[in-house]
Amino acid sequence: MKILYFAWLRTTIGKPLEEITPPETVKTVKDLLDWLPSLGENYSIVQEKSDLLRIAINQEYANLDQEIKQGDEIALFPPVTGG
Amino acid sequence: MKILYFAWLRTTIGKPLEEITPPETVKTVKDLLDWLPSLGENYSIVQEKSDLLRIAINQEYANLDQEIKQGDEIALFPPVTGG
Amino acid sequence: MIRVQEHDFDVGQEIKNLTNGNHAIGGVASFLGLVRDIASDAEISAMTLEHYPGMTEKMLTEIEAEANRRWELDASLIIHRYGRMEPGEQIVLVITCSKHRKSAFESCEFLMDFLKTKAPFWKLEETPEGGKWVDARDSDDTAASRWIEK
Amino acid sequence: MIRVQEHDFDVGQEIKNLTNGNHAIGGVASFLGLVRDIASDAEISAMTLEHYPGMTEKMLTEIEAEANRRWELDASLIIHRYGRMEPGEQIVLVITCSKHRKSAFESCEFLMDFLKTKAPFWKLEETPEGGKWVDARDSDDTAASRWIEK
Repeated sequence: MKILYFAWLRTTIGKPLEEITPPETVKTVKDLLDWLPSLGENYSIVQEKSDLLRIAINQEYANLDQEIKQGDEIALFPPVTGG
Repeated sequence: MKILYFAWLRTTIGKPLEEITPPETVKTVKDLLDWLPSLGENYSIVQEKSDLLRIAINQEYANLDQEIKQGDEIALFPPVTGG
Repeated sequence: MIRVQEHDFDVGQEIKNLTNGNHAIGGVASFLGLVRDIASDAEISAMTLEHYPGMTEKMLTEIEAEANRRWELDASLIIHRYGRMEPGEQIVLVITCSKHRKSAFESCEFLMDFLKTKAPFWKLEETPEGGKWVDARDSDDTAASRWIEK
Repeated sequence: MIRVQEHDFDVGQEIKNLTNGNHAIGGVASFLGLVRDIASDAEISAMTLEHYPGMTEKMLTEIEAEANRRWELDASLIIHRYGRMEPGEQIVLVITCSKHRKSAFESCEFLMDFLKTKAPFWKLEETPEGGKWVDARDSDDTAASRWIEK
């Protein structure tokens, strides 16, 4: 499963994207966010800044209870500030 | 007193502007509009189309009861349609 | 700034002139009016815009001053043409520059609404049946009325 | 039409391309966003716009389709740049063309409001204290919320 990070999530976690293989118990976006901090200290930001976290699955905005599956492109990023 | 006509008021009355000398009893815009038809048949349009008549005194919009005086520049025209 | 002119204008150049060097400007709203080839009930081959020289400039100056009183603008411009124009030609341009987009958008709409109801211009359309003076639209009065301060 | 690009654009030329030959268009509304040199609390020497390639195009396409569903538009265009830009540079351009000015204005504001809250762009400002990610503004959410269909 491919996961991408943008803006200060990218700089804090320290990479723009990676391949992850969460355990089978990770079924939803919320499960994924609970599991990510187990990958290392940098990842605790997804819990600390959960209010400012936006999620996309396959380039569409997603909710916490949305299901994720093998082959999905997941993206985590802060609220957008373009325009 | 100079009076200007625009759009279909100009084409109906047949001139873009003229000097007029209304009698002393003509004190307001309304008096002027009542008196104008005495100048000729073409001028009856200011009565017939009174709903569609806009008036300016010295290049500012004016009301029927506004006073007019010697040296004023009066203009009669239909509702504007620019832009 | 206001300009009443017979000749055409260059939208891109006008925006550049207005914003050039002012780095406080974050948003530029603009409206460009063009001659359409279809009126409510006839095909139009051209139109002639008559205006009231002197009063036109006076009204546009007043309208622009009012917009600058209501919104914090860094720059604004109104250009209105008169004379004969064919379909596709540019008639009017309003540009407003502000720190944020909300005031730029609002003041631009305000200027267009007031210009449509206050600036002394009259359109004579050339139709297959001959010249026809355009009637004022009630919707323009409605649009302008929403800006009346309560 | 939407374009996500690193290089600059020419507003006048884009308006011309969009309206060229279409004599049904009576009104062209546009919004141009520029880099300001002052943020809420610091002077800015430049900014870098990061984006999410793929999702950006997808979101802008969706937003534009939604505007065309809500308003009768003859043409529309969204251009958004990414990369490093200095104060005064052009960031974003939205143009909407319609028969009448009301739909042109409304759809242009709608596109900007939604782009501001949905398009995956993030601004990193270069300030005297170093790089600083710009916080999202509540006022942008408020602006976007007024378009929610009841």
